[in-house]
Amino acid sequence: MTTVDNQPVLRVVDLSLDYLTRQGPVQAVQSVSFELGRGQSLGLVGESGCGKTSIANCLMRLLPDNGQLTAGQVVLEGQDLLLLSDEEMRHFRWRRMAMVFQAAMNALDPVYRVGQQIVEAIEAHGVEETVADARERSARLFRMVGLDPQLMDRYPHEFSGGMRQRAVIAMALACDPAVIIADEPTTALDVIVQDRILRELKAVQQELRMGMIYISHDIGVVAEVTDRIGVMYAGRLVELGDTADVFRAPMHPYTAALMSSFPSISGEKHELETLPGEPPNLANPPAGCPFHPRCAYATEECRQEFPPQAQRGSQWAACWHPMDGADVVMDMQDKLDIIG
Amino acid sequence: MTGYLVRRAGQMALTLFLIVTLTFFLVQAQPGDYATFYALNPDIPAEVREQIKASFGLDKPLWQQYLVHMKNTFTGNFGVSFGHFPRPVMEVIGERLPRTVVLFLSATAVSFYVGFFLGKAIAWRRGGVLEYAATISGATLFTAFTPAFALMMIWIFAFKLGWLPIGKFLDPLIWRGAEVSANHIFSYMLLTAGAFVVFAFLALLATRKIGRFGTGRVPVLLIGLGAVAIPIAWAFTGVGYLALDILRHMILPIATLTLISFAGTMLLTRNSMLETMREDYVMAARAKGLPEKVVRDRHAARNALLPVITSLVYSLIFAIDGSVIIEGVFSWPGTGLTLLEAVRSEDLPLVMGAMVFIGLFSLLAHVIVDVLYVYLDPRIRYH
Amino acid sequence: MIERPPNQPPTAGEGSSLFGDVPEIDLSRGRVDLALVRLRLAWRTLRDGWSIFVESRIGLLSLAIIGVFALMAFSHPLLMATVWTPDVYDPVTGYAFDQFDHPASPTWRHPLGTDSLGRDILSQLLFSARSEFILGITAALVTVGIATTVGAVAAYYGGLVDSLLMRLADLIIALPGISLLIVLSALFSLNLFYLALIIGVLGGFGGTAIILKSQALSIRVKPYIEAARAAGGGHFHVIFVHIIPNLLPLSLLYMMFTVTGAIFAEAVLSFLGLLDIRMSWGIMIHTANVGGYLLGGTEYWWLIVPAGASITLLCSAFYLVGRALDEVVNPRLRRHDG
Amino acid sequence: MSGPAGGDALVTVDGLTKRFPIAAGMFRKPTSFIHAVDDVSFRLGSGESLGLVGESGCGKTTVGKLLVKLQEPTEGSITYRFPAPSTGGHLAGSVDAANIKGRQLRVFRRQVQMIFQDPYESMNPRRAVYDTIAEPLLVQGIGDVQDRLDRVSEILNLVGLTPAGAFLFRRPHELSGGQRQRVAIARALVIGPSFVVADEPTSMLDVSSRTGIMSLMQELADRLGIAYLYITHDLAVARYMCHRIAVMYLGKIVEMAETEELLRNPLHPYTRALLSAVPSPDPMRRRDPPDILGDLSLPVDPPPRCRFYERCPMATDRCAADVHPPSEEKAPGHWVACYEA
Repeated sequence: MTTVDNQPVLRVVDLSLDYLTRQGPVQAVQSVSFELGRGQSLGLVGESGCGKTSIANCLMRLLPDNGQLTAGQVVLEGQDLLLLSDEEMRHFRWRRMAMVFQAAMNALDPVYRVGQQIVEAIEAHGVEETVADARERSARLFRMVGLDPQLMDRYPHEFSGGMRQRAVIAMALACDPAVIIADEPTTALDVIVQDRILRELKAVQQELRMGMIYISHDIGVVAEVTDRIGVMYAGRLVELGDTADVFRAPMHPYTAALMSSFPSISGEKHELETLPGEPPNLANPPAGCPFHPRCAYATEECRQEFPPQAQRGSQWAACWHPMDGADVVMDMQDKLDIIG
Repeated sequence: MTGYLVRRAGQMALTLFLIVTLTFFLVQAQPGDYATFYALNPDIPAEVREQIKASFGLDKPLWQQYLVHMKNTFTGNFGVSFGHFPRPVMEVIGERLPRTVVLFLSATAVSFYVGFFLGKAIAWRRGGVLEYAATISGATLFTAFTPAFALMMIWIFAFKLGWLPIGKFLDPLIWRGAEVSANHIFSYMLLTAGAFVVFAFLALLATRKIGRFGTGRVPVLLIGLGAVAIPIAWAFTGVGYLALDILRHMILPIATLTLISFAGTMLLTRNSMLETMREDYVMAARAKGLPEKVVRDRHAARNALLPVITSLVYSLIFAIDGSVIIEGVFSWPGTGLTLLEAVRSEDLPLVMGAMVFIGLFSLLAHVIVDVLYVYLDPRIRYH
Repeated sequence: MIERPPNQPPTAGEGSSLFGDVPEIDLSRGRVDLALVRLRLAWRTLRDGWSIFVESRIGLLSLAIIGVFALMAFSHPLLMATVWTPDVYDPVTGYAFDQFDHPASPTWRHPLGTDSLGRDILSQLLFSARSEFILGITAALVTVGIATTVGAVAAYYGGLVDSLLMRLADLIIALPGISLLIVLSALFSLNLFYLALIIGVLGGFGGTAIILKSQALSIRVKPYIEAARAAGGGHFHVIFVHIIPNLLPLSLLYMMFTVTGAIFAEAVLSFLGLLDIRMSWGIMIHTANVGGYLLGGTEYWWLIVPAGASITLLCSAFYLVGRALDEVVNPRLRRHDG
Repeated sequence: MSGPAGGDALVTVDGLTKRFPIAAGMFRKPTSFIHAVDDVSFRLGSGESLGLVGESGCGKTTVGKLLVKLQEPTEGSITYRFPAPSTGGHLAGSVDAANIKGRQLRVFRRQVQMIFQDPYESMNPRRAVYDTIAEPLLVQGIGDVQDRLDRVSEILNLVGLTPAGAFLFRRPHELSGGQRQRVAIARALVIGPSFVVADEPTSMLDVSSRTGIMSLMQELADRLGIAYLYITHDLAVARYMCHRIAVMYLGKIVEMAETEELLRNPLHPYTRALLSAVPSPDPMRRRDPPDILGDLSLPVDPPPRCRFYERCPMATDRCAADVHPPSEEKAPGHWVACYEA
């Protein structure tokens, strides 16, 4: 595990986001707070529509017209991004915080050469003086992510899915950002390619000592690349802790359910649990804990009031009835490594 | 790429062949006999009539006439015009085609530029006053009754304000003592314009090779310089005032044609922009911290351009039709006016000739658009 | 571990809270009237589409303009049957005996004055409105009928059928329509019906077919087409139950554009005096032009403005309704708020 | 290659091959082919489930479409041996799928159905749930309106969309992804098939609805005695859904075995690479990187040698020289196509 500086590079405090829709405001993100240390990686997991990508968009301040930040701070290296003007924010973006997009195919502009799109970012932030220097830098980045620099003069459609994803990672590294946000970067890829990309991403992140926020619905992937993990449900962060702790002993029933519904190829074949019901409509969320309609442990207070944080070491969960170690779903002792 | 062009040229030849066939049989199908039109024309002497009959095979059966007609068309022999006797159709059209091309090309270029510029602006700031104003005025002009609108333009700018000539190609009073013909001056004007376009293109190309950031203004400067130099050069030739007269006659028809056709491009660009603005690469461009103008122009608008270019074919056809009407109203002696006159005077050889050339013209426009698209979309360019 | 019977399905209650009013059928009350349910569903679709359409104020305004013209078209026969006597007010053969000089400026009896032949302009205007609707709607129905079928068939079968139909379409769009119509009307005598038919056929096999075919192609590759085939559905079933219904919204859109094109073409040809039609807005301007009143500017405004404005208004109204429909049909044009 | 199902196999696939021509121009004969499925053979017993696993582009979906006759094979045969029908109008006995057409094909579709991957695109957005599910009944001409309504309501209850009345007339966009996939299952099952091809039915769903769909499919297959071919790229899902797993690579089946046997004792180098690439939700476990070279490419006119040769870490001269290795039974029921295994 990486050593982590004391001073967090990114601090998110009480972040809340609404989308204004015909049905009224939808609370996509509600009071989310977390910290990210230098060189640390934080995973955000949850099902689609739980607000993971909205958080990424809030951090980059790339919200659609109807998105409205209602509260919170995003403090990057001591500067609250939400207080900056649009023009000031523009200089912060990519220079200090970059993003690896979900669909690499679509994140590259089809009409420009891939190298050109990296050079463009370098130009916009004045990281290099001349085109030649910028190209030199892009070539270095290409090598770093395992791409042949000769491919810089190709167009995105000439790349395979894995190559495109690598190019997008290279692009994110163009200005030496302090934090990169990876939003489901391997979702559309096959497992073997995914494995390589993950390894490269992880290696680069550790080599450059960047903070990384890794967003995914696949807890297997998150378990492999992150130091800490945050579980999201219905726009809320419901559990946060060191990855190993959360997997060994989840505190929130939702985290436990998520893990026990995850099929695994290794170890004994455990019974898959089905989480009943559907995630709530965020335009009209249930009172109290948003998970209570689907939770087996729900009591009256769960229905009434949003739960406080229950702490256990560096791990916490927003739950009235946090689970203790005995409830561990995945017993690590059972897991025989059948491959290695 | 070359394979594509060859294929496209083949298709074009086939389409042209079909257009010629179509006009031939339409003329045959109309009530009345083609041969008797020649026979009844009092302008044509009897021996010439016989000669024409023989060269067009008018006394032979229909299918042989068709073959002769095909051969004649593709060797450039469209026969003799009734109305302009004894000038051959080819000569009449050869004189008038460049005038149509100029009218059409300049109007198309200006309206495309204006339409694209406005379209991307109203999409980028959606829901503003500009959008309502541009949409309503654009759509009204686009669907306006062209002849009435053209007459209104003449009434305002030529009659009431007296700024511009009423119509036609030139003012005979100015040209009375001139030693050069209008066609001569006009062809030199065309040459100048062509040279300027080449120069502008080279200027763009050259600055792209410099390889330093922030050289975007250099080509603009160069092109501006060229634009100033040209009138000065013409002033020294001594016939500049004649060229100016032709130019003055061009302004109103071009402006009218531009006004009625820019909205097509504008509204298309708007929709296309609204779609590309949702694309991830536009979001990515923003995330990269590029200035808004760069995001809009280099990413959103550049991609929005592609479907607009595809639909440019329709706008071009619209503009060709528009120029036929505009030429009619402004008495601008181009192919469109020729067609109208020929139709009115039942000058059938000229009708066929003009129709074939208008068809050829729109086919060429079609092919140019296709090539442009291939050039602009790397996904197709490299396949 | 969560104590919960496995496999508990999502319940309807939770699902429906997401989407508001969903028609719920009480199966316990015996027979369900399917036709009634379908009517309700169709009504709901219409209502949803309408609520998006009305967001475009321009579209709504244009629809109102079309409504006014429709009223005008209906009012002519009514007026002729009640207050207008044919010998004075007939749009073609009438003559305003109450005036000495023609064209006469507007009076109470002739609110828009008379033309140079002494005919009432308002009567001509109202009469023409009806012809324009007949022309526009006939042409649009022909175009869309042909184009939808051609598009669906070409996209579904592909191969040779597709190649032939699309080459034909290429040929037609390469021909400038107005120029072709000018030639046609010079060679043959065209009346309103033939004109509508020609415009309809040219549009139907031409540009509209290409657009509908590319849309049909995107439908054809959808998995639900394969699902229908896997269910045992034949070609006819797939084309008529899956492809064409999904094409209809776009067809409706192109109907609007065809109406615009047809009215415009008619007006131009009439203005050039090339059509065999009793009366139309284009003929009204043609009459004024022949009499040399056009460059008289504002002096004889009633000869030009009512007809010219009608052509422009109705054309742009249909065009703008089409554009507003585009926002209903094409979800990618909608704003981010749904 | 053959399966363990013995003589009473429901489906017998033998030498199945599908090549797609690469368009060469309007009048030229195509000279290049994508070998999407190449000499694939297997058997499937009634009530059995076989998982077809591989990366995208390996031809697994094409196999599925060939089996339900949405595409025609270039070579090879598919033979069904249907049990005696419980209801009228079903095919019985041995049916050669290559030779059925017209009305017979329509009847064939009552017994062989498919569930599609994308719950968002596999339903006509303009048609209500009832129309979607009743479509097979309608085109097969089964029952009158009331019968169909009853049957659709019944199957809706069966797939867990209750009360049926609340779902009958919803449109697809009014359903969640999981609910849509339940409708898709209902559509495939409403006509009472004995064999279903399920093409990645859960790959686009969230974890919590995924398990629901997985258990539902298993439960229904058990209850109704349906055999299915489960196409997936996810070995973990296949583990839960299938009795046996066949691994495909570039149009070939490279390994086939009982599920747990395959996972515990993978013999083909590709299967091993695939297994070791699956991320583990156990943060304590360190995986070795999968032992595989290069990238996946399209099988355009591939050479006759082993398909995996270019990427194989243990390839030998023999692998380069010989044809693609034949499938051999290395352990009871465990078939591998590799010279070095």
